[in-house]
Amino acid sequence: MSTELPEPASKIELKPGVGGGGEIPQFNITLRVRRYLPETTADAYWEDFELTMYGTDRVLDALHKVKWDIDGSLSFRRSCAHGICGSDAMRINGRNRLACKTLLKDLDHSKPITVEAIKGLPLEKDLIVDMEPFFQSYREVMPFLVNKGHEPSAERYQSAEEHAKFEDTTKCILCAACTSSCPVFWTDGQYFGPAAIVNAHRFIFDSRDDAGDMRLEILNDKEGVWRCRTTFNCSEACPRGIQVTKAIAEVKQAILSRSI
Amino acid sequence: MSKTSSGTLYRGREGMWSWVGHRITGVVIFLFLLVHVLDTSLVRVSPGAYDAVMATYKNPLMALGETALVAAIVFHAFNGLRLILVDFWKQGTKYQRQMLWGVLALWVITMLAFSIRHLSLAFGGH
Amino acid sequence: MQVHKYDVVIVGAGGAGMRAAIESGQRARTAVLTKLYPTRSHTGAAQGGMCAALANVEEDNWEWHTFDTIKGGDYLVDQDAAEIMAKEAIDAVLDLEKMGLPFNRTPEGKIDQRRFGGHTRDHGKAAVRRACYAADRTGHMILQTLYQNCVKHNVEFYNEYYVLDLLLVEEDAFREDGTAYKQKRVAGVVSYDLATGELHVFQAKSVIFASGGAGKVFKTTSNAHTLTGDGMGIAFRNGIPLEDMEFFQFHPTGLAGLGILLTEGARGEGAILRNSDGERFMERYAPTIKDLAPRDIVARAMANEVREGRGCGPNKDYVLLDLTHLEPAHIEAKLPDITEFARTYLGVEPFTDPVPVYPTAHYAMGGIPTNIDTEVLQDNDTIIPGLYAAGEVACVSVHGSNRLGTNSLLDINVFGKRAGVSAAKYALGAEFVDLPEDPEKFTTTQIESMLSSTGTERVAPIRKELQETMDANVQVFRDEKSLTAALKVIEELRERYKSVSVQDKGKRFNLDLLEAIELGFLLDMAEVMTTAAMHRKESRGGHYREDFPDRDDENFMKHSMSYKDDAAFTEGISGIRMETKPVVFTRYQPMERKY
Amino acid sequence: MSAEIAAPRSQRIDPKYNRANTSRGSFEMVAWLFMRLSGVALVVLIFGHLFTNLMVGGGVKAIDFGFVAGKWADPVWMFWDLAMLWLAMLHGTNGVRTIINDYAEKPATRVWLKGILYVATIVIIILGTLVIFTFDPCIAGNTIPACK
Ligand SMILES: Cc1cc2nc3c(=O)[nH]c(=O)nc-3n(C[C@H](O)[C@H](O)[C@H](O)COP(=O)(O)OP(=O)(O)OC[C@H]3O[C@@H](n4cnc5c(N)ncnc54)[C@H](O)[C@@H]3O)c2cc1C
Ligand code: HEM
Ligand code: SF4
Ligand code: F3S
Ligand code: FES
Repeated sequence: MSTELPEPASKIELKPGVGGGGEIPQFNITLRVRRYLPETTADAYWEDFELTMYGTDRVLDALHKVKWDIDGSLSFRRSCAHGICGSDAMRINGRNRLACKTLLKDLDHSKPITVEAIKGLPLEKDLIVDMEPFFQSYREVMPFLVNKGHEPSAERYQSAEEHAKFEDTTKCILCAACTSSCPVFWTDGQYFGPAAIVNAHRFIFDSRDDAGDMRLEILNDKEGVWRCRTTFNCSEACPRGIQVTKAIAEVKQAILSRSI
Repeated sequence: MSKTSSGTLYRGREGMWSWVGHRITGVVIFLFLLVHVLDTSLVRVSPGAYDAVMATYKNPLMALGETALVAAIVFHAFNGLRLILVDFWKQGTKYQRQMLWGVLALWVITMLAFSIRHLSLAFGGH
Repeated sequence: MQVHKYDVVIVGAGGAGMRAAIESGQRARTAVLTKLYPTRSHTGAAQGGMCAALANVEEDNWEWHTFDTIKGGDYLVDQDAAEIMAKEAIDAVLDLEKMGLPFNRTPEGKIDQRRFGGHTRDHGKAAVRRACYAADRTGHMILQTLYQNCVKHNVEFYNEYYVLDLLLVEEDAFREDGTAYKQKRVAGVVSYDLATGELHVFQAKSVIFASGGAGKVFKTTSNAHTLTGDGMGIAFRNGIPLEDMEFFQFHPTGLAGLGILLTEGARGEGAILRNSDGERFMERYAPTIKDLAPRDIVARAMANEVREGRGCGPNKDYVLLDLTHLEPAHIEAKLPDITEFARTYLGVEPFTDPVPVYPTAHYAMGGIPTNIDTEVLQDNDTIIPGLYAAGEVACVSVHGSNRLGTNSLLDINVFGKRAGVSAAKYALGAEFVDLPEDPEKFTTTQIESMLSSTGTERVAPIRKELQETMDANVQVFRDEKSLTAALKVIEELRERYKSVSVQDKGKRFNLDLLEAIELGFLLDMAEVMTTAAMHRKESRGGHYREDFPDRDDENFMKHSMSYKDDAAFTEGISGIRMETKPVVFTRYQPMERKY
Repeated sequence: MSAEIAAPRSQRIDPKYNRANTSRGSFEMVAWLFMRLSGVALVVLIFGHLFTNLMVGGGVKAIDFGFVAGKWADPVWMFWDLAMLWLAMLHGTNGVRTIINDYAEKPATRVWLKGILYVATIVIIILGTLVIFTFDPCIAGNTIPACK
């Protein structure tokens, strides 16, 4: 294939050096991974890996490098590799992040980069935890649209303002970064956790839904919204930038105003 | 019972550390309150007993302890107001961090004023 | 080993799998087996939209949509299927709305629609606003909404169960004309529980394959690490043909070097592609609809600009996607996620600087052949009772040689629903087929030999070489030389794969083992794709042969069907037999494809 | 590791995470609301208390029986201290109850700790209330002006 038509296309002046480029910097890092291999050793331990990585690499690339070139038994979940599937929430340098969204160049290379499983859920192997308790809480808040009466026969209208009320919480990818960063959830695992509340919020404030009261009832529980101590770890951890604590506050207020 | 991940301390940010502070100060104040009600009750026993206990509060070492206690109360109180704003003010969650800096600033000012007065009273005598 | 019995077993919990589950779960006892938690499926990565001729914002109808789909697919589309899809699109969108999907809205509160490549008014007159969307996370919202409704209907999921084999039995049967043939029937599937390393056999009356695509055959791809063509591979190994595998779509705007997708919706909202001279080069290649031409055309134009030295960057190996003339507030409202991708992964601020992009392997047009009721075909017209396929793994074929943007989310909803309905209906009237002796034998042997192998080869280097050779030789431009080169490498890699060993020998979460098994599927798929590409000596849609640059309707207006056949020898490759299947025409005759 | 698991896997959830005894009803909400309302009141009460006791006059050095007696002769201060006692105790007790709920792992430990907490609270509140109400500034040998 070639361009046969010589006629000029409309053009603009590009700023010089536009579009980035240049040499991609290279650097050495120490990746310190919290290993847990229940079939071989009883306890978790730290293991260091020295790696040479590139400026565009993410923590996920470093983990892949270890798995693919050094130690195939290193286990972690991942799929999409660009922060949309929610598989790879883990504690990176002490904070919950998605490995595929954390660029190595943004981290301090003079110290080892620590990587551990998220806290508060049963540890299965290396960076893998059992997500079932997390999904159980999610399922318990009725995370689906309920409408009383008949199925509507055509599309329901919704104004942009009504849509805006819950748009933020529709972004959730159920990665558990928030719930597993919550100090209250760590204590006994009974708290519904921010992710469940976020997903309840998404429906409570949807103008098309009719089961808001039931969800408020569910969350007006001793393990519900009132256990939140507004520590904001969840909001800081959310890779989707959801204002989690704000959503929780809105749910609290909805329960209050409903009871008063 | 299952094992959950231990490992490093979670590196929370302002929100988490202010909560740790709020919790610790809350318990400290509560414990003090228990003692404080008991010692105040001595006024029912006899003025002498009460004054004897009060005298121990007046030693300079206790003055430092009192300053610490007031520091705890003042932090807990200001941060408590911040938490209330977070809960009830629409923009509260957005400005929680700025409000914490506000709390700390107010706390420093209050404590400076208080310590100067209190410690000079305690150490300086009349 | 454990055996479970279900009326319907669905393999895959992406959009297609869950849409099917919602239907069949309410009618028959259904299990969904998925190697990922349902919400991790790659449907969630889809950004731009799902089209339907709702005519909410401008005049439109499903007939135009049918035409666009057929023309977009370069007339290799089965027109009966395309008609069904375009017609049922409207209900598909309304179903999602009823299930709660938060679409963006027009000022009147109706579902908003935007422009997308190849979607036109009145048979190509001008671009039309047909794609319904939820910002640039339409796929995310579809996946979440479907999962939410599965929760609502108590669908039984088996999460992190890798299906590794399909259980088929063969019976002697006779065609109407009296000729004898082997009729396949489905008995169930074999799956591997990641958490424990145990095998579970699922006996089922109906099985639906909805296991998604195979993009990981390529190096630069918008696809997830887990899209390794398992479903297609399993079908192929069990003697089911694969249709139109030479057609793989390269999406024009992947982040350069990374492959992460920037939706076509960006161009739908007004973004422009530019070369190193700042030219809007699409004006030359598609004078009418320019940047909104179908993907194959835009991708080739981009590759051509780079090839002719008008690429940008230090290596002149990409072009630019320019959004700088758009209102930041508008971009923020309509395309929040992709601007974040550009910032996070390339450090480019799209409000002020154009974003480096290059075509990225995106979508398998081909797959397991099915009829319009999603029944899987064992040859050109014999269905396998009880076996269904829908979504990217299937080939109905509504996409022909090139899929239009937004037609895939539509495909998974329309045909996912059909699959669920048909599979449940069949199961309710059918008996279980007896499981074969030792149903898990093949899988056990495969796993055990992998675990006990002392070979020196490792998975990662083989996969890397495979992906690199596919990128270099089987991408946007192909010719006999490049395809031969690719086939040679693939053969060598297959040889090396035989002595592959894994380091993790455990039973719990042995992802090392599964990557090795997935590599087997990748090698199979690469081989089939390349052989089929070799076989199609013409250029059509996503398949562009430089040595045969024109479309050749006389010889190639037909689907290709690749069969696994140990006795066959095709294009220098043994083990694959190529056949063809006629294209279904209803009312549109092939024309030259111009935009 | 044993690989015995039931199908589907959701039944395998560690019992630790099961919310067996849910408490519907609004006690937790009321408690939460009370913490905020009492908090606001306590700011005024406690700051007033600290200010009069520690800042004005002679500060802590001036506090003795006479000082207390003088204050409680005024019903405003009596009410002030009474409100402070009740609110602070209830606020503090509820706070500590939350903390026990968070950190006490075993149900038995929880019950014990909360038992101790509630007993202490009741004792202190009753004691404090009695002291304020039955306080007699003129008991044996007092010389403050009010008693003359
Ligand atoms: C980045 C990106 C953007 C896109 N944007 C659009 C768009 O805007 N509009 C549009 O129409 N289309 C778009 N597409 C295409 C579209 O999203 C996909 O084609 C479609 O979502 C595929 O859905 P699916 O259900 O077939 O498969 P997937 O969603 O990929 O699901 C596959 C499922 O199968 C399971 N699975 C796979 N193998 C096995 C196995 N061996 N055993 C058990 N389970 C298995 C997986 O766990 C998963 O649940 C986009 C694609 C990508 C990659
Ligand atoms: C001076 C004014 C006070 C204010 C404004 C105040 C405010 C608050 C608020 C709002 C909370 C709730 C925090 C949450 O739910 O996350 C709280 C908790 C608490 N308060 Fe106070 N309080 C005050 C005084 C006191 C006093 C005097 C005591 C001790 C008797 C006390 C002990 C506690 C305790 C123990 C907690 C629980 C901490 C936790 O759960 O982390 N507070 N306070
Ligand atoms: S709210 Fe954010 S952090 Fe929590 S699960 Fe959803 S996306 Fe993850
Ligand atoms: S971290 Fe936990 S305490 Fe509340 S603000 Fe978030 S849920
Ligand atoms: S791999 Fe999908 S979110 Fe990171």
